[in-house]
Amino acid sequence: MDNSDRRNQKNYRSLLQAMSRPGRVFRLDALGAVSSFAAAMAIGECLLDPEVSLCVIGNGGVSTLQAVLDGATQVRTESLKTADFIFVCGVRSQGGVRLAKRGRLEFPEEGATLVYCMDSLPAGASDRFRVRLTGPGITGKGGIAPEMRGVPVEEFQELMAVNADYPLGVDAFFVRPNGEVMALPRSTRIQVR
Amino acid sequence: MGYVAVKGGAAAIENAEKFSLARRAGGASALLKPEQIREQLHLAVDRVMGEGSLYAPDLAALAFKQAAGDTFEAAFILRSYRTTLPRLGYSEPIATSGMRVIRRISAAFKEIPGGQILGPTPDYTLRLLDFELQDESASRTRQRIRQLLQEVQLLDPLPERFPKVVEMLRREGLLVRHRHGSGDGDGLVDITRQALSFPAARSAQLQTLARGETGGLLALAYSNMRGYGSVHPVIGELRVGFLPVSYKNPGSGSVECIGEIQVTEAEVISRIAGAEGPAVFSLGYGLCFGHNETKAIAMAVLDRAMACEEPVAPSEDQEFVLTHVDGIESMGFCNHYKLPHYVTFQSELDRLRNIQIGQRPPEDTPS
Amino acid sequence: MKPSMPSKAIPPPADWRDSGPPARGHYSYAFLDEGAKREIRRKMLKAVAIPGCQVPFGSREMPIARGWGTGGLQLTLALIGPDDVLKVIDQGSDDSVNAVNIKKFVSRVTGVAVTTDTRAASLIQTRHRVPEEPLQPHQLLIFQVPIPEPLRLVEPSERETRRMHAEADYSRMWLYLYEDIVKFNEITVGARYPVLVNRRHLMDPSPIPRWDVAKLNQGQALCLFCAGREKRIYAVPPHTEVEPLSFDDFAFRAEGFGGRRCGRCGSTATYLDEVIDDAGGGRSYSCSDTAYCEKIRRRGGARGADGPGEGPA
Amino acid sequence: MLDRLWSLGEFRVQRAPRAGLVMLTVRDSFDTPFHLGEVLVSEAEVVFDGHSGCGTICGDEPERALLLAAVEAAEHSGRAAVLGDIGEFICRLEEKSSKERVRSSKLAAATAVRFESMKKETVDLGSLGG
Repeated sequence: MDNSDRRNQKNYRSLLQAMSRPGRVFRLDALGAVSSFAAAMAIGECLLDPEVSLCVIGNGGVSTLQAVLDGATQVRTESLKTADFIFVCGVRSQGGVRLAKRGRLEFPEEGATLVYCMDSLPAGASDRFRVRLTGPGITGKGGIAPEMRGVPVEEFQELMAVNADYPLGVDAFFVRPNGEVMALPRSTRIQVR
Repeated sequence: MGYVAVKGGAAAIENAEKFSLARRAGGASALLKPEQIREQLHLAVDRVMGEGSLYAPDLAALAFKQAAGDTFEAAFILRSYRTTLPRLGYSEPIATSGMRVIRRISAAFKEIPGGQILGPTPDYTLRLLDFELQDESASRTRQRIRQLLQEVQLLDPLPERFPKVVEMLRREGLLVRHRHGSGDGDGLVDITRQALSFPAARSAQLQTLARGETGGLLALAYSNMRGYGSVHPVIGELRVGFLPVSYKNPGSGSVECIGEIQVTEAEVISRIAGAEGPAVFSLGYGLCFGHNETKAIAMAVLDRAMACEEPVAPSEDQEFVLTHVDGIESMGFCNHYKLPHYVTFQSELDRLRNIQIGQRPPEDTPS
Repeated sequence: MKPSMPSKAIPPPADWRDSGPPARGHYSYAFLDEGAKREIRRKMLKAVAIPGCQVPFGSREMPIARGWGTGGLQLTLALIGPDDVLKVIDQGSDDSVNAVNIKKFVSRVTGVAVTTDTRAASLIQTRHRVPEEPLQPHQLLIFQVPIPEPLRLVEPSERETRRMHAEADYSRMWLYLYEDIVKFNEITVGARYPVLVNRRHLMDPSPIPRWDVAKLNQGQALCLFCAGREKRIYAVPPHTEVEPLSFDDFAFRAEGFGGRRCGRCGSTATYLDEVIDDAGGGRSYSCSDTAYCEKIRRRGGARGADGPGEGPA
Repeated sequence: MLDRLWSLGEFRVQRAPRAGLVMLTVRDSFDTPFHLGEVLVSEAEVVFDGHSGCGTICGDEPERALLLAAVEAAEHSGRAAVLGDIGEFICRLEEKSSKERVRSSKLAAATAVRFESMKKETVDLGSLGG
């Protein structure tokens, strides 16, 4: 088993744990986390190939991330409305999330997967305690606050709106260059105080 | 060699394998070589290739030997071998009009331009056991073949191409132009990469039929022919021949012919399709690997049957047909009932006993 | 770049010879090519994100027959890595013929360690049973599934059942259970008891007995289901509500063994196999989860009704 | 044959021959493309004088794939002459298979049904009625 396959296998197991335990932080082997896109690359190499499509949005670094992901995975590029995967540079999608595909009632799984590529420094004081997550994979009646710091409340509200008529919706990963990853599947119920 | 007491199934499995080896190769006869199977049992090899959906005559012959002649098992072995090989690419779309024909007949007309070519067929022989074959003498058989070759030496070879009967009918406006009643948009689907969903695109339908199990396809098509369905087929044209495989060279990018594959193609014409629109004939199409006329005709009849607006009989219901003709799936599931089911049976016993007791036992077991 | 001119003296070895014919019998790690693994991995993530929803996938053919566990096997092969420890059971037993066959194949293409101890395993592939011992958060339980569609019992067409799931219209399944009660004063569904997951998707828990269904509710470990022949993947994440369909006046009931004990370890809190001893019809009972039964026996046998927790929680 | 080529010292195996699959795409009589199934092929890549050549051939034929790749690499480099009598060898191969084709074509021709038909005149298919 060559080491890139080995790394993809290990990273996939972390992504799977993250998706089955929303709001909890897990760790990716992000190859030394030198560049700010190392963790995004780790997810890209694990999941992307010519059978799926990608769209990169956000502020700053969009073209570099797009080029790097294309080169490494030969993933197809498509528009925001039809892409299977949407990588967001930074942590604000500026409403881009609302255009992502949410799947059809007969095939909800066609909804897009979002990957927020956050930068290492948490943006300002974290107001993660205003957010309450409940649903599959989350223990306790009252739910938990998202463990990942630096995700603005507005982005949670965006996902709340997009995933309002479950099972239609999108599934999101938040990832930091040091390899920290948190998932927020559409099945998670989000409340903001 | 003493038997190590291996707990449970392991020893049993190994001994079962050795027993079937003894069954296959324990006799006095000389062991079969795959090329003997490939050459002398070529129709079985064609069937295994078609149902295994992998054109590789030598490997199909090997699988047939390994499976001791069980075509289900042999096709299954080929299918799983496929999974171990990388998919290098897709061929350029091949038009079957370019087929190098060795057999070409039509039931729709007494004579067709290019002629009715019987080719290698036992169709008109009397099926009486030929006891001479019991100790067939190689020299006498070789001699008869050599003689035939000499006799035909003076004949002109067949023309490169033959006009298509359906093309002639289409030019006369007698044949339906486009295909209706097929899936949502006719994108080119590859069912080895995407699970079937219904209504299925025409490409998914034809691919599924092409890898279908001959007996299953025949039974369904036969039900339609006998009345459970409305197809009254006439074979517009049946061809057996070789298709060139054109493939874009990954290096130079030029399209090259990398070989030929033998196929059987059936085009079935049947009475007027839908009520609306000008009265025309409709068409069913069947194409499969190797020389397998039964399968090609059955495919064409089913292809036509599934075009019905309102499916009345099972053979006209696309979902019914496409989900039940794969031999690897059907044989696998049929045989899976041999697997232990004693836990589920225990659960059924529990239900039955409760029902017989008639009343519900007091609330003692935890819900 | 031009290759340097070879020295005249010794022509280079005919390197085409030692490139050798395509290696036979040599398979990539875990048999599946990376592309197949990626597709299965993507679809598993969607299945976990929408608990109970059947996700179609491009199922590959395996050297094991369709209907014999090719679905569970493909999940195991897409998940497994060198530091995993694998347990494979059928009807609860590690030595069952097909479980041995699958274990042999997986260790041949991965060299991974295998075990019979549920506690020691990181991946457990199972057919028709959930292990008696509660699972831990890091473990993955992978179910082999013959028929993924719970509504197949009442509707043969996939197109139709897909619509019923789209509209969460499960009325025909409720009707089926109700008719059972009217006819038999009992729900006759033994294994494959339909459950509602996350209050939205009706799901087929695979042919596990009703004894095991309760273990899926608010579990500790991620449960993954895969039907290879029918080409569907679905999942139940940990801490997720899984409710068997039942009526207020007709509660869901697990199998009962009338207080009988396992002949080997004495437990009364495990699912028992009924074995017919002799022609006369004499019966004896033993645990279906053979590895757990062995564990109790080595600990001196079960006293009274103790076991992994008084029967299925 | 390959030994002789490789003895020149300028051919190098870029990618060893491997068995692979090519999915066949065919058009039905409605001109709808569909995938008929896969064919086993052998593929190899050879470098000659800095030029690479790729050879693909149906069947389990690693050596023919290498040969085709070598021929293509040599042609790309413009020094096809180095192939020497390889060209004839390939022509002989092609000749042999085309002779087989002619033979089976003649065998088929011998099975053409000769109806004792009237003088040929064009058949007006339309007159046959709907």
